[in-house]
Amino acid sequence: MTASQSAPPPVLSVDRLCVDARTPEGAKRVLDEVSFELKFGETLCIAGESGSGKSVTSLAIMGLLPKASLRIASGSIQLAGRELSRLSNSAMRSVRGSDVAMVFQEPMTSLNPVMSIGAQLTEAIREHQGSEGGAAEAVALRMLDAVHITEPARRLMQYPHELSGGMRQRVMIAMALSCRPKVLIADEPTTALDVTVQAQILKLMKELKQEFGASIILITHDMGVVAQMADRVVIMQQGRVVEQGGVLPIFEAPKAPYTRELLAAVPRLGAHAGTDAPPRVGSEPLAGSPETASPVLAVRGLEVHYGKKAGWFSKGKESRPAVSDVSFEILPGQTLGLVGESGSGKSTTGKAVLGLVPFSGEVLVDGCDIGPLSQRQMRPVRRSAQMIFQDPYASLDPRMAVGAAIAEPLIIHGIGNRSEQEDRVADLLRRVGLGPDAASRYPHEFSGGQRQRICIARALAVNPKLIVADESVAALDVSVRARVLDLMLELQETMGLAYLFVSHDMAVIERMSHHVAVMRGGRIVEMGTRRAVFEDPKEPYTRALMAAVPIPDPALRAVA
Amino acid sequence: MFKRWLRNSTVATALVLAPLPAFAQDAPKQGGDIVITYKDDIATLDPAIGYDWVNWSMIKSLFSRLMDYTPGTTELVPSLAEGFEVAPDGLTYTFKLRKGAKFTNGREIVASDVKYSIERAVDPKTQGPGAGFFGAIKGFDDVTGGKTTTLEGIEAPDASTVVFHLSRPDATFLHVLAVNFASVVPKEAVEAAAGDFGKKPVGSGTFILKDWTVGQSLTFERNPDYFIKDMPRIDKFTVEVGQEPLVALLRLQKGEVDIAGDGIPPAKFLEIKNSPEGADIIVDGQQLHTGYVTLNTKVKPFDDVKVRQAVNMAINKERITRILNGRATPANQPLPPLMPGYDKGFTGYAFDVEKAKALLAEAGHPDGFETILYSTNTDPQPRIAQAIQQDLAAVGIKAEVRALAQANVIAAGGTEGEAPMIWSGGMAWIADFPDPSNFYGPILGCSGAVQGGWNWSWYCNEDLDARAIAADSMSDPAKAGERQAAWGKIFTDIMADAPWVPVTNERRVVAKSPRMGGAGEIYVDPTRVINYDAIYVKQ
Amino acid sequence: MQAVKAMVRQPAALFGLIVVVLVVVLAIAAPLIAPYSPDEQMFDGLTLEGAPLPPSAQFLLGTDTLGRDLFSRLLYGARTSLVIGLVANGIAVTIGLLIGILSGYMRGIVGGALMRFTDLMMAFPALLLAIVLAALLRPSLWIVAMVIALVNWVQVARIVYTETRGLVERDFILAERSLGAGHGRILFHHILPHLIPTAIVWGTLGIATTVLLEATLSFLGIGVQPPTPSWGNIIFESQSYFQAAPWLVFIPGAVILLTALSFNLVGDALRDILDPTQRGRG
Amino acid sequence: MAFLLLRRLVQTALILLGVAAITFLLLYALPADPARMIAGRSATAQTVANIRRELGLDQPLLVQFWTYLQGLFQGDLGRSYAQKTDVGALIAARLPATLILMAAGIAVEVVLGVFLGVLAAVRRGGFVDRFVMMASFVGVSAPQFVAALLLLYVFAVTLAWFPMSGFGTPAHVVLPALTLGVLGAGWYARMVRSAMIDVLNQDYVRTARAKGLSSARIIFRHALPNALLPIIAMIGIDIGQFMSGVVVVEAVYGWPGIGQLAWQAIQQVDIPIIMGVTLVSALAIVLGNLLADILAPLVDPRIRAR
Repeated sequence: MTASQSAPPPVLSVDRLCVDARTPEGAKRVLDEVSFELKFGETLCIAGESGSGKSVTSLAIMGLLPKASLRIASGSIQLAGRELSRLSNSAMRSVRGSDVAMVFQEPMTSLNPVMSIGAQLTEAIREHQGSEGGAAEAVALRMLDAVHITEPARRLMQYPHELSGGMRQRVMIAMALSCRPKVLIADEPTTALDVTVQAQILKLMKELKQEFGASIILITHDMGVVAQMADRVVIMQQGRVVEQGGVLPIFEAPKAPYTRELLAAVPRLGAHAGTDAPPRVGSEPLAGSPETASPVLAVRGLEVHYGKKAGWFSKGKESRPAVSDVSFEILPGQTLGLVGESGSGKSTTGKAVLGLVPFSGEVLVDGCDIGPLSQRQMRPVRRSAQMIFQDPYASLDPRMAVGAAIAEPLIIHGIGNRSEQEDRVADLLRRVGLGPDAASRYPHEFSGGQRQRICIARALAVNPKLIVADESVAALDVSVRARVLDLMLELQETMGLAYLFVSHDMAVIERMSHHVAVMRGGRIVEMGTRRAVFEDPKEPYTRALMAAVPIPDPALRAVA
Repeated sequence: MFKRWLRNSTVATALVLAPLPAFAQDAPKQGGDIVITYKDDIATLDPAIGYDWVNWSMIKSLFSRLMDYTPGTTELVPSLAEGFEVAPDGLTYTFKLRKGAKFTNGREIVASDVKYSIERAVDPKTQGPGAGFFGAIKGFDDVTGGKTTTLEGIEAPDASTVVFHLSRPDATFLHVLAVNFASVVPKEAVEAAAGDFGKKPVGSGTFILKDWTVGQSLTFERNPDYFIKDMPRIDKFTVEVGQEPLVALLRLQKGEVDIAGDGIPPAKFLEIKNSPEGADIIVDGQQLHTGYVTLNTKVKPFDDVKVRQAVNMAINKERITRILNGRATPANQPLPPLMPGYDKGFTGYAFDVEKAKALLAEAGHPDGFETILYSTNTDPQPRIAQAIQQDLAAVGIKAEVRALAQANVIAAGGTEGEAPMIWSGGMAWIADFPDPSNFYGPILGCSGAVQGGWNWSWYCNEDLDARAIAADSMSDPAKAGERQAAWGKIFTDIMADAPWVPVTNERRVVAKSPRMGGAGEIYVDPTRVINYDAIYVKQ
Repeated sequence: MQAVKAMVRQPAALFGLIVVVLVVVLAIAAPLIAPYSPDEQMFDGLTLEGAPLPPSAQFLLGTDTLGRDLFSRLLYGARTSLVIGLVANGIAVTIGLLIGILSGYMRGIVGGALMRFTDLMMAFPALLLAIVLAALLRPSLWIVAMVIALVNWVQVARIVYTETRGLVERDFILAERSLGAGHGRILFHHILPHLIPTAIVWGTLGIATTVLLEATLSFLGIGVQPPTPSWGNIIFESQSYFQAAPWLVFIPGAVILLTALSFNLVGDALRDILDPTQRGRG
Repeated sequence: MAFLLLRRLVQTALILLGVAAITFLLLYALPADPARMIAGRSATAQTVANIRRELGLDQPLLVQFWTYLQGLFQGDLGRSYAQKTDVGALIAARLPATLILMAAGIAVEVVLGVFLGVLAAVRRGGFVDRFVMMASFVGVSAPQFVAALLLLYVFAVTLAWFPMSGFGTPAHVVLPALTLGVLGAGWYARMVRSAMIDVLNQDYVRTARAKGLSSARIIFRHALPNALLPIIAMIGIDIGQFMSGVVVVEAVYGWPGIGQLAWQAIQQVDIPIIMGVTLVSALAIVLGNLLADILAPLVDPRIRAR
């Protein structure tokens, strides 16, 4: 793409940028001839999956590449005609924060925990504008006001841990904009936030772009966000730009196969409207088992308290229940989707039904009340109910070979002899789409999706009737996610599994569930069949949740 | 026959003052301010309690006693007493106090002070270690038994007369009155200190304690009212404690320290001795010390006299003196050479490996045996124990060395059947007073061979005990020579049974700065260690 | 084997490894190498005045104050010091591992009580405790090792405790519980293997500390009994000779320093190599 | 907070009680007899028995312990057997010297350790880093007494820059404090280095860099305060190590602290002093940890919130 002669010069232009990584085996190219331009007042979205090099690009622009491991091999980065890639450290310092500012993904860790908000806000202002005490503070106050933080004066004295995630991200944005930069780079600014908060932050960014006259580079993996925010889009894959252009052409007529693949994999809320059951993988929808079957899982009046028991010297704190008065049932072969934002108690509920956290109320797994059971007595019950966790790497023992990990439940429950167990492991690996050679390898040798398949294989080892899937695909890239979800649906079909599917992602829930329960503040606020909940939500909260989901269609975006 | 002995106080004073001509290189001068160092902190300066070799000399100078010794010698002279009489039966001693002698609080010393002081030393409440010295005084058992607090055997008929009544003759009684426990203390000061007299001593000695910074230093100043004129020589001395002997010596070489109280560590000895200023710095003198190995007669195979004799022949004492850099001489009998009664003609057991082996074979141990040798754990004792170990190995005796903290060795020695052999170094007997009897009772007599006793050979010879009692009853000064001979014979006869291996008589080696004057003997005083009264600074 | 390969790549670690191996080999081969018996007090090992001899062709590193060959004593002393290092530290790491893992894994009264006990031991001045224990138990090689172990386990327990607490919170332990694994299986198959690197690292780093502590106990006269040479008591016997016969203090001192340093370097490299956070993930 | 403090105080008291009990039991089991040590060589059996009775050593163990505890509750550490004076007074007289030495030693340790650790972390992988790490290992591997003798020999004997021994002037404290501090600084340097490297990789440091701040400001204002937390905890624990270290260092430099007192007391089986020193040391260690707990929230507002 070439800019037309009459158009104003771009604010930022990246030209054939190459970045090498230093590895023991020699230099490895992680950015390969990346070129794009950012025009004044524009929002450019760089989209791609993990490993695409989108974050490296942003760090290269900021001059923040870790010296020990990454370096710019060739190419140029020009900010308003000034070459950045060859600036000295101190010259680059005066650019950073002043001409180009950045907002990072994790608002929880991106603010210094031991410095007050005020100190962190005024720092850059003092550094770049030389304004002193009172003046800097006044700017800081104005900025907090601009990002709609209540009680800005009080916030200046507070510390990051006293603010919510959304507020912290607002502080980060205020900080980035405080020196009125020409370019604001936002690297996955809303990924760690709840969907409703994400909507607010995205709105804020649009608003501020106008107000501060900044151009924005928004880095994201979420095509929904891209559709909502972008003027133009750069799609990256494995360190290369595979496609770039205006947002509408990209979404409507993607040229590169990768872009098409990416867009196809994105779950769309409402895509399954009008059906009761999740789609059969590549064929007819699967009907749930008849309503007359007895439930695999029945929960009545579940209540979970977190907080410590009374110690020798500490009074037990009276804690607010994390989960209260939760009741539901799951029939064989069916899926209950449990959806909610962080802190809604959905994961805790998932753990409680497997007896992993102490609870009160009644939980019947396959007809057996697990409440009064000891860990030892629980063991037979665990053969019928298994769990898959959010982070597949964390939930595998890094020191145990995959085959041994899958054999664990067999050994624990004393199923089969050694060779039978080996056969079973090979069988399970095949089932989840991995080769038998995987058994002797270790978790870190696998990709995220493969690891999750391993976890699924492990859960399947004892032929359970119920699987609790706790955010099981949240950590995966969209394309991988789609394949794992397909696998889970296929297994449900062939093995008649019931799922308790816990997720914050409305689209994923819609895709997987027969029934849906919406949780908020530890309670179920709405429950019903998928169709009922998604097509005719009764609760305003459910409606708000659905409204906040960015729709991956630029044509449908609210006018900013 | 009553005999007045050294009745004339001027004679005594003259004796004290007379510098020993052979050593007098220059005339003693008055004045000076010196620094002395010790490694260990001073535990206490209470004369009824203090009983280690460091505070011994300080207490000597802070207090005065009825009797004392001529500096640098073992010769008894009256001190606070002007003179005394001994009844012919040796059971009554009458002392006349020196007139005008005062405590440093200004009060004149009277006879009842002497009575009080000794009663205090004997009183169990005081927890003093020296009570036993006064065992011969009538009424002693009643006081230690807690029946009364006054000794009926001490009378003070008037302010300047003290009369002691003994329950049995005790030839060493005059020496007993010269030990620190007999120091005279003012009752009012003891009571005012409320149990802390050891930190706030008041006496009538040559020096006054001016300042005590615990753990760091003590400052002593000359007592201007001391009852003998021109005593002491120096105006002041400061004792710095907590000083490594080695560091102290380095400081002494630099002139920061005048006397290194702990002596010269072996590591520095040769260097200093062979240095040009060595002769000026080193004072090397005899002390009433014998280093020995006890052979436990109640533990096999040391119950066999032949084995004990063999061990006596097996140890190469010459080599040990060499390891001690020649600062000791080989010993062959319990008494040290300086002690009255020492038998110069006695040769003891000569070093003879073959004969030792033969004796062992005779005793039924041709291949030797295994045993344990205890020692304290401070240098050079473990080294000497190892030297002995190697000598024993040469005759087939495999001795395991156990180097323990002193307290543990003492505990093992006093437990029946526990310690077969103990090398006495570090705990060796240094006489409380220069009388041979002081080398017998607790360490070789039957009375010491009890649980918790100091007779670590557990040797008990009734016959020798009887002879010892007989010798001690010869309290008539006229029979002093006869008594000494009797004692000497006891110690050479004991060697026939060989309960000990007398190994060395260590000399005391002290380092002083070249500016310090006076005869060597007053720095290694046999009864005091350092005689602060007599040392002086060359002007 | 992998660890050894990784270590060879770092010069410092390689140096440490070489020294450690050398010291171990020398210790084992002491009887073959030592020119004299370590306990033999040689007549010509002292001057006529009784002073030790400086290093010479006859006595490579000189003689000590009893006329024994210092080189031979150092060789045999290596055996003592290493045995104490290995035994004392092995016991300390074992106790620490056991108490740390139990107090970290078990909540409630048992875990709490174990941790309070560890706190209590932390509050003890270690050397003072060692001195009293040594005085109490009458030192021998094994007793010294025991005393050091009794003093040194506390730190290991603390670290293992913290690590165990971290591990218990990890998802894979939760996953294991959800599979129905019992406490024994979780402790021994899933927590313990993760603590092995810590144990190995402390096992090596601790040897340095132990050799130093043995030396210090000997310096205070309550170490291994003479004439058995240990590096600590070799120095102790001659400490005051640092001026008159510096070889008696500074040669063993340098040997202790070098050995402790090497164990530290190896332990440090092992920590880097075995640290699970360094592996996988990316 | 007040409740937390109270809880810590109760814990402290219990720990001290535990230390007292264990020490008492150990000392009771010692083979040596204090009465005989006091009585000395010439004492008769009667004298020893009298002393034992006067000291209460003939009482059963529990009675002795109870008596001791009663005294303890009234702040009375008992009377020294050998010195016949208040243990409390003896320790009080020597404690300042030890505290000065510890303060100076810890100051050297922390300042040097933090400086070197920061330097190494910032120059990670470079020559400076490798040199500092090697030096720190040499420091922690050096036997304390050999180092003490060496420093003494070089700086006091040969060069005569500092006094060899004693107490009183600032010059006296230099060598002992260096012996303790320089060797210990190695641990701090290593710890600070790894904490700093950790912190320098944190998102908020990246944020600070993205703001265009100077490296000095990033290191000292953003990174170091965050790296201080483990160091503060370490100082708390370190006091225990120091209590052991002073025994050796005080012996070499003739420093009149409680280390010497303890050593002498152990030689004399002076149980009240051993008990007293142990308890005071334990108290110092516990207070050190308490101090670390109190300091931590000053550095980290997150802890303040709890």
